[in-house]
Amino acid sequence: MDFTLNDEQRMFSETARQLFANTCTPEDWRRQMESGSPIEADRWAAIAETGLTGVLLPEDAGGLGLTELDFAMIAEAAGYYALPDPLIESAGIAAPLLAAAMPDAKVLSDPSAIVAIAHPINPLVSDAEAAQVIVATKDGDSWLVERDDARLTRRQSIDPFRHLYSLDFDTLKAVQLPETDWDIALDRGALFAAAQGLGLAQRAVDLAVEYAKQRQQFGKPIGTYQAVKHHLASAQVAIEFARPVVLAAAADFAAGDRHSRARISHAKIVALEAADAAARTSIQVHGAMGYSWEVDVHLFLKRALALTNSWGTPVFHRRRIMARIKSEPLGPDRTFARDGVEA
Amino acid sequence: MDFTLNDEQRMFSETARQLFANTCTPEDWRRQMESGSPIEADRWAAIAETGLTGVLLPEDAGGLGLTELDFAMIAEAAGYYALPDPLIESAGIAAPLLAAAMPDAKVLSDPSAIVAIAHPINPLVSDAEAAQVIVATKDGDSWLVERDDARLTRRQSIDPFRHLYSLDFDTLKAVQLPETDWDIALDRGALFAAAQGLGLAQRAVDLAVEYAKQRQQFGKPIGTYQAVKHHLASAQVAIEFARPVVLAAAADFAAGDRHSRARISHAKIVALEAADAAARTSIQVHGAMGYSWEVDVHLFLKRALALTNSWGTPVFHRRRIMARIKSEPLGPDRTFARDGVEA
Amino acid sequence: MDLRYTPEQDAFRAEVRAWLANNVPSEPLEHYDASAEGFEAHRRWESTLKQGDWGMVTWPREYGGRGLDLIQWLIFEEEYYRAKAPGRVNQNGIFLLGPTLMEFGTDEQKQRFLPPMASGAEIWAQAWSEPMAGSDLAGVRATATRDGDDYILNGHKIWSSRAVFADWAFGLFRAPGSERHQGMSLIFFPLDAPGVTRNAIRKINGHVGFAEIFLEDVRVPAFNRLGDEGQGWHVCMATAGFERGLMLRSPARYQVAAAELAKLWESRKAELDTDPALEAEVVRAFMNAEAYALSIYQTASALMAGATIGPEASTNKIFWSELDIHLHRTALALLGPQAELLSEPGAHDWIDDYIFALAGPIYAGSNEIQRNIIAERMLGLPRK
Amino acid sequence: MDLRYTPEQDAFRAEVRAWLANNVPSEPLEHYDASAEGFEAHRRWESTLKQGDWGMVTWPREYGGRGLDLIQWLIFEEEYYRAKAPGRVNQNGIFLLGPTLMEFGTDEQKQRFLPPMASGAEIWAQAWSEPMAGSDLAGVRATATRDGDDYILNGHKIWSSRAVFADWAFGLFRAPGSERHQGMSLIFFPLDAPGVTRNAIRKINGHVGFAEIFLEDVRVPAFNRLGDEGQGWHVCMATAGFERGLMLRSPARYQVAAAELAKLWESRKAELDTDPALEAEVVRAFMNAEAYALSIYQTASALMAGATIGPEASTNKIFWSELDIHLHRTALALLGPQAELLSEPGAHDWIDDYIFALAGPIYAGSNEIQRNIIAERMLGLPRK
Repeated sequence: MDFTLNDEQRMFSETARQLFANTCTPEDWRRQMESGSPIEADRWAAIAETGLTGVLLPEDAGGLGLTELDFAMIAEAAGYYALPDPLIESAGIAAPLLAAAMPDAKVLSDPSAIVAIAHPINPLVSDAEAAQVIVATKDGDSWLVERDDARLTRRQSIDPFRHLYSLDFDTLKAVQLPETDWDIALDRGALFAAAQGLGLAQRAVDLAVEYAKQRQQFGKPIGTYQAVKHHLASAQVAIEFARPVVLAAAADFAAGDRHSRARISHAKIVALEAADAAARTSIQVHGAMGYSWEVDVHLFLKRALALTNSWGTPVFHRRRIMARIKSEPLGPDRTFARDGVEA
Repeated sequence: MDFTLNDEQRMFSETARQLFANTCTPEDWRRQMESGSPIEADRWAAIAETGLTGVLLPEDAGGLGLTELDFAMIAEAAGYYALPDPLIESAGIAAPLLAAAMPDAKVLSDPSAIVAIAHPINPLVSDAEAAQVIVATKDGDSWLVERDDARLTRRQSIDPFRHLYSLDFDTLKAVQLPETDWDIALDRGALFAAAQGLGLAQRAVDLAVEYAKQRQQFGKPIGTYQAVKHHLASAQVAIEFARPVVLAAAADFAAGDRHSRARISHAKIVALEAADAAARTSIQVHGAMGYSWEVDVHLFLKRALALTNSWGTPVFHRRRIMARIKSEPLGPDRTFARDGVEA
Repeated sequence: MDLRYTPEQDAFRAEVRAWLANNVPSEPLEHYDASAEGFEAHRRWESTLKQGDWGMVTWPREYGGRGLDLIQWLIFEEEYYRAKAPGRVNQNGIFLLGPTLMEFGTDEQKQRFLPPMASGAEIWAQAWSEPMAGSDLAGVRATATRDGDDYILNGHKIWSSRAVFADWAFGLFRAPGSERHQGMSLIFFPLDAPGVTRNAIRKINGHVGFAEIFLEDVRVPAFNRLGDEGQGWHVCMATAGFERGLMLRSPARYQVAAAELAKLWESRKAELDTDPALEAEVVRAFMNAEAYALSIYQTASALMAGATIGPEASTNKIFWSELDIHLHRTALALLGPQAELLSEPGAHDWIDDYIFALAGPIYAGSNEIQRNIIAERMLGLPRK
Repeated sequence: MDLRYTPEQDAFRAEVRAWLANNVPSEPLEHYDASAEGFEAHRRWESTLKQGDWGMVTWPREYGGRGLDLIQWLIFEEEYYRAKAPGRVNQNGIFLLGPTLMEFGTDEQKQRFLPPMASGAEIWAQAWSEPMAGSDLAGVRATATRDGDDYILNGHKIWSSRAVFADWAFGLFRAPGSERHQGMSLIFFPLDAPGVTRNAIRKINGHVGFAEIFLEDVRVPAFNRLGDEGQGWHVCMATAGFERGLMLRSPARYQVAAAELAKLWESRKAELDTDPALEAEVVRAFMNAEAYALSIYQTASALMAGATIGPEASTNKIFWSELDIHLHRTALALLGPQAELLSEPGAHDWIDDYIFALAGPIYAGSNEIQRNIIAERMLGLPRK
């Protein structure tokens, strides 16, 4: 029983964090919002070069062969810096799904290639236009579709960095995939959405704290007022009790059983709730500033809203937890239980 | 359209308020808690003498022939002073039910007689032991049972002033009642529970405000702290937006249609929520004092809890509101609508 | 207490309903904060309203109104929202400044400013906040220097709603050297006056609903001062009272939204991926809208019987701003993965209205300030 | 990170479980705050625990403990709650004072006080609060006047949990004339010492869980002072850290309650008068209990790897106190009209546990104080 991250894990996530910190500044965000481009070429090249796109790919496919725990920390950093590019869905969900189904797919050998995923749980596909290929289902089967063979219709999200499309394609022009585990993809999607939620939440709190230290009203910083303090403390409490759930869900990802699925669902629910509450609190603390486009806290609000309903809505995940409650014994000895293993 | 109380209504409720203020002091409460007596003889005599037991009885039965609006204000005052005696259930619900079914029932001519009611919505009967008669249902019919012919088993409530009993009786020893409208009794029960909730809530806030002005911590009254202010302000907001609902429900009681029933349900839900929230806030503001038996705020907490689940639980009343939402048009022109009347 | 409309009130409702049915544009206008075209389309609508004698039904005839009572005003609002008539682009004028003018203005000022306000010929922006004075309005630094019969205005206002396209603005200015609540005056200035620069600020939905305003030696006649010189704080507090009180947010707005929410619930409740627990929230939204309406009717009745609005107006602000957010969050939860999408033309715009609702607890005096007011002035808790 | 128990940990769990199965009284004991008999029955249980070598599993052997690590402690607690073993009447001693003694006590003090604490031979009460010093503990007025090798204690303590029946108490006393955080010492005194008067205070459930304590010229040896003279505030803050941190509220407590709640839901969900929306709250209660357990495991792992607990301990206090109230409110909502009834013998006592839960946000430093600590020490917001 060891609930600590090792040095290697800390260092790797610190690398990702540093890369995002340098390339996702408010100026970068604004430039990309103006351009409407799904990726920013220099940043994406740096991401690929650092190996972030290969974290979950097996070593013999040129990947790093790391675990969902490692990628979850990258996703947390991506949330913290509101990374606009489709790293999480491509490298965290779509590419591992493709690698499991078709290890020799050519697109996997290109670390800068983007793979999109049309998962049945999501009505729309993220960043399909920027992708080289799309993994999708149709008529109960799984398919690999070249982007140019897909019919894509853009739908506008409130999140300026979400590029969503409805997808249609002709199976005659697609490659059928064998044995594709869409449930694992859903688990990864939910887990990494949760991890992003942690990052979004902490950034929203941090932005509000910085503002509250500086902004003066009635002759003192607004951060001295108990109302402001207590709002932000409550937001931080929610983060503190979401983070261990996300980490435990990531660490137990490989188990793939009812317990670990319920924990992923738990992580998904509470991390996005923390993100949403923190973003709203942050807007409230910023006052009119928080309501203006020029202050970036709205990005975190919108991303939290989008992720709350992606990769399974709250009620979808609540039902998965209820299924675990009903089907397996409960109790303090079952915190780390796995199916079929007695405590 | 006139949403104001007239002077007569104000004066009458002020009389009740004054009577309760004088006879329901903290010392009175404590004495009665020690004695365990359901009524306090002097107080009850004063209540009967003032005419409070006859408010809803027709004038030709010796009553005052007033309306549910008048009685609701008495119930609000009873809540404010945590009146221990069974005025509301007897004079507000049971006696009017009996008067409608059997106008010449002898018990109605005695203003100090207590009538208990075993309504199917409540599993237990309040103050049955102190009552002269009990109005009850059995096998689908309505019955008038002499207290001495009833088999009563006491059940302990957390509220020291609630005297609850399970009831059984032999129909051979009871008088069958004609045409008894148990739905109207339920509406009265819910409405007056709501009105009591308003009183409970306001008293809990008032007690906390008094304490917060006096109690010093860190060199100043705790009422100067924003956290205390904001908790109490929120409690007061809930009261402010429950009161007009209770008053409107009382004023429209006579309509007896889906709209007025939904409004009673609305009043019941929000007034008891306000009472519960105010009592919990008051306990929190009182700190350890609030958690001790010697400070009376616990009485308000317990009464609110009991009334929340009496005369229909929150989900029962929510369903009545949903029934109105589904069956009648909605919109700003329908605030004061009645069944079959077009706005 | 009698909660039934009189036959006259029913007839009035029928009259409003008929006029709106004939006059409300069939296509929704572009939002007045979205573009100059949208703004001007709303100005034309104000003029249409005025032609129908609906400019400001509670104002006296001589000031462009119709001299009706508050219950009639509520009925008008109910029908207005029910008909989905355009938003009132001149709300800063007719709901905030108008009542204050009526209370503090001279006859000449009322004659000059009220009729074009009621007709939409002159659209008003508010200019309350400054970069260092938001919740703490007494921190205003902009100055009004007396020069004969004129004032010379200098300063920097921000978060001025409507100011990008409006004609006039009102704001607080202080005598040079004065401090805090002393020495301030409420002064009107034309937004196209020499020395006025307006920069648009985008709201988080992308609309240019705010402006920051720079004033450099803007000369206005002393006639543009409302109330006595140096009494601006007092006048401003009265305006804030109107803002929190009866006029700013019609209950009808929320009753219409609650009805839409009930429709959304009906259309979604049978779907497997709908959360059944949301039924309780739909009922809650209906209850909240009803409670707010009942409370406003109660206040209107009391005012008509001679009462005045006190600090309890602050409870209104808190209640409507929180119910608005709750209602829209419920809708977004019902929409699930559709929630994040910008609405299709013609559909109820839940996401944009949610973003708008989020501003509720912030503007017109933050809810933190309102809770302080309730605690101190209504409950009597000590300030310090 | 590896979230699996080692075979040794599994074996330890089995050992605890077996011992508890054989030793936990089959009939629940009367509550230790309900009567002297209940209190003494719990003292006997502490002695039974000690005989089984389960007195304080994490304490060193020499002080009556078993020298095990924090993960083993958590496993012990899990099995303890799972077995519904009696509440720890000596929790003020073993969870609060014990760790502080271990950090600040002299060898002689540890030898003298820890073993009888671990065995239940001496049961401890806390005596933190005074009538004018609750959240503001630096407002303590009780005095300790040095007299040779003794202190003479005078003052009035209140809200002392367990003090009605306990043997010893610890509290803050100040040198006469000292002010606020200066000049205080943490001192132990026997509750039967000459000059000590205890009056029981009933809690809102009727139990006598508190006492007020009057001290009139109570003489205790200077040996009873923990830490240096005048350093009482520092020592006390460390104790408060333990209180908020790992030890006071075992996650197992809430996991057991959440499991009971799930049972209650299963038994009621099919009934017509049950609110279907409560399913979400049952799941929420389970999630909260799980999250608290995971957080505590994470902290235990970090401590074992050499970390220390900082102000983030304040988040624990807020989280468990709020989840406890939420969990019990959900149960009461499920019980409906039965909620107000005192429980039948043998049934889960939801109403009494709810009343107990309501004290959570108040005691051990109110949640308002904890939020201040989080905002100032964890987030770095300014104090003034």
